[in-house]
Amino acid sequence: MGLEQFKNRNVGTQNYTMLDLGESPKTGIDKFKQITKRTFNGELFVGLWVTLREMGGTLFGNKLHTIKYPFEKLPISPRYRAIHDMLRLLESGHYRCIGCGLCEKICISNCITMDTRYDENQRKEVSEYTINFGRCIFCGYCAEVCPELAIVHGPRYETASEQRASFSLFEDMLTPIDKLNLQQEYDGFGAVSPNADDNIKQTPLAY
Amino acid sequence: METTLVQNLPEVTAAGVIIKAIIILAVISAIAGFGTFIERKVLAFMQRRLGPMHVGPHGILQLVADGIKLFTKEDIVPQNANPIIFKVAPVITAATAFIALAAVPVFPDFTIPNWIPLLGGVFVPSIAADVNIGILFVLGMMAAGLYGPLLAGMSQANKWGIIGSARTAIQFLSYEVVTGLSILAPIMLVGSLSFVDFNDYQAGGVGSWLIWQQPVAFVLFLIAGFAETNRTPFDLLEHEAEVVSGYATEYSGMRWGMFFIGEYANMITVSIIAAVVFLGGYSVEGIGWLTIILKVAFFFFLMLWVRASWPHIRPDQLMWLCWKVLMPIAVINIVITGIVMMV
Amino acid sequence: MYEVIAFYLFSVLTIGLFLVTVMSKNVLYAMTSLASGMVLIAGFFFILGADFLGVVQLIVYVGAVMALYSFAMMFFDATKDIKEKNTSAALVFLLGGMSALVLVLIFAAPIHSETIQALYPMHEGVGNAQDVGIVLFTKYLVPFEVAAVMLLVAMIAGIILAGKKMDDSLTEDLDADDEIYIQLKDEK
Amino acid sequence: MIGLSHYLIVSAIIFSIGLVGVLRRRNLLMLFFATEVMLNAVNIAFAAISHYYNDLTGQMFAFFIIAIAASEVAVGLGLLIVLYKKYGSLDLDDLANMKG
Repeated sequence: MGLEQFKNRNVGTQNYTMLDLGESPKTGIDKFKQITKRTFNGELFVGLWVTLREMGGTLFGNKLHTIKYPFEKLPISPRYRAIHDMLRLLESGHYRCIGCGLCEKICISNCITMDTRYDENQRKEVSEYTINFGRCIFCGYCAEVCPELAIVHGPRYETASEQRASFSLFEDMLTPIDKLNLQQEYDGFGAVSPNADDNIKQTPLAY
Repeated sequence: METTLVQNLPEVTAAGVIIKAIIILAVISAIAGFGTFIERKVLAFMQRRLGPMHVGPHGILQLVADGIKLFTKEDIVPQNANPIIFKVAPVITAATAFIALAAVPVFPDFTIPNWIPLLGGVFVPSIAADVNIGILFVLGMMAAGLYGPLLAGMSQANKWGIIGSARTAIQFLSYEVVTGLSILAPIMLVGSLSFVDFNDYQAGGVGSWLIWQQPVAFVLFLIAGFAETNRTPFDLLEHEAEVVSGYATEYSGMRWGMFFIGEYANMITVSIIAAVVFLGGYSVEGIGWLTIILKVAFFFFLMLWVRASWPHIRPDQLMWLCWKVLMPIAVINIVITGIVMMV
Repeated sequence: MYEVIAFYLFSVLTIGLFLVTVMSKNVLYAMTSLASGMVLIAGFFFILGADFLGVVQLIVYVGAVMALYSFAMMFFDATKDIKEKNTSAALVFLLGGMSALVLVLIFAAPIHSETIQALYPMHEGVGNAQDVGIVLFTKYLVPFEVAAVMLLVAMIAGIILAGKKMDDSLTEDLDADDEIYIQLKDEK
Repeated sequence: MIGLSHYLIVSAIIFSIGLVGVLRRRNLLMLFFATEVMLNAVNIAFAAISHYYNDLTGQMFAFFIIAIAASEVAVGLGLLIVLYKKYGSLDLDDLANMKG
């Protein structure tokens, strides 16, 4: 499901029609006429035919609507805010996080904790990074504020856990290095908008 | 009028009757269990679902799992209930359903082949107890079956139960009248109350089926049969949306399971009656016994089909339908049948 | 052989159940035991070869009469025990005497009746239902019609007695489709 | 072998039970039950006599007794409901208000 398709959920544009229920019969004769008409009109058999048609469609026409959930999953909206993912740089494989600490600052439920240090190249690197999913309200501010598109909301929405405080470490959320080719650029919450390229203006160098 | 005594056939022995009874008990219990699976599957397909899928291939072992669950569930008797009646009530439902099956022909007569040890040569009759008044006996036993829900609802000290049993009383009492009157017209035509005579009367192929002579009686019997077996357009006794579970509110485990088995056995009984009385029953030669299975399966499917298709009706509509519509039509049908027979 | 076993079994059960009916303080017990006793009496009729009578007993007594009783019991409080002042022991002597008298009369009856001729004999090889039907609609036609009229009168009487104010609805007097219609009109 | 007197004894015992019930109970519903017991006892006797004398008259009487019982129930239960609505009780001692 694409973003544009998903977003079109406006009620009122679907051309609903009101049913004409007609008048209720008042006199006995009218009631009798209505019953006779409904009995011999075959309205009941229309209902039977509809269910039989659906059964045929289910069995032979591939109209099944069941999703066998733990084995199959529905596609979720790209803007769905599920468990966070940490992305890597596609070229080098190094993680994108630069340890700026913006996500920790902006987190309104104070569930992100991070610690940084300088590595041997005097580059800042993340030494500790946890998200307490018992506290996280999945507001998406961290993904929105991240300047490097490093922390995003991924597709994993099964958030049940055995404890109230369930921490995720940096390594749990990070894309495994051997699955780097499977990493997808995130176009959802906090990402640049689909028409971002159109909005880019040339930097006026004259300034 | 010929009698229903079995002529030119091997003598009906006690062993044959016992074998028949065991066949009925085993087969119908198994079908009643299997029926729940079929019902869930058919309803699921009609609603574009899959139904039970995970126990066994395509969920076919679901009934085993359900059985294990029912048997091992804790057996609860509510504190203020009347314990004896509470425990007896489910047994009444199951027992009357199976006793009614004793007088119903399930398969044609057959003799067990001689090569089978111990039982070879035993003649198994088509009906376990070929009483002269087969149809009336079955209707009477199904009438006695109303005590199951009735006593269950009254003994459990629960207002939903009381409402359920009051509905049982009015629904079963009213629709017994329609069942009896609707089946009276075929009885007049055949001139016998025995199922075997009904079967023989329609032995001349599809053209001699009684449904062509008595279409009104057939429709009336189907409607009343749905009401007597508590199927969907008339499932007021335990309709979840209105009375929590009606008479079965306080029941759990195998006691509830017995209500369930009784209901399914009753469905099979009504299907067999409809098949034998109106649709020609079984034929004796060859694999004619397969035809009755097909007919019974059709009626069983019809019950599930209707459940998936139609909404259920209010209690006042139920009474109105019975006393102001169906019963006059049944009486008129009988009168017309009588006049046609006299002329 | 089966007949003897069935007879004694049915007798003991019937007597026990009817004793429960008469002695029990609980209406529910009384009703249940009475209904099951009726079923067993239908069993007696089957043993006696009166198939049609047995089925009528099943359908009418068990299926209709007792069901009506239990339906009426829902108007009363059936789960409570009945508190009643039972008649004192003085009457029981009278009872015993009367019961004994009845017993003696009944034992004496078959002895004096050796010469009884069957007015409407049963026919061998003809089903009980056919037999009963022929007698019922020839010799007993008038009583049969009278019984039919009596049942009709009883039905009307029952409706009039129990069904007062049945037309008054407890809820608002509107059909469901009327309500939908009114809602729709309001929305327009 | 089971003879006529066996059935008659059973019938008499059941009839006596019904009689005890009629005389002993004070609740109207219970009185109705006891009456049904007596009617059934008579039915057994009729059916047995019919069987052993090979005569259908006994069964005919049993049919009419059943018909009478059915109409009795229809009227009697109507009366019971009216009484219960009016007095709130079905006990004969409470209902004896016409006693001077």
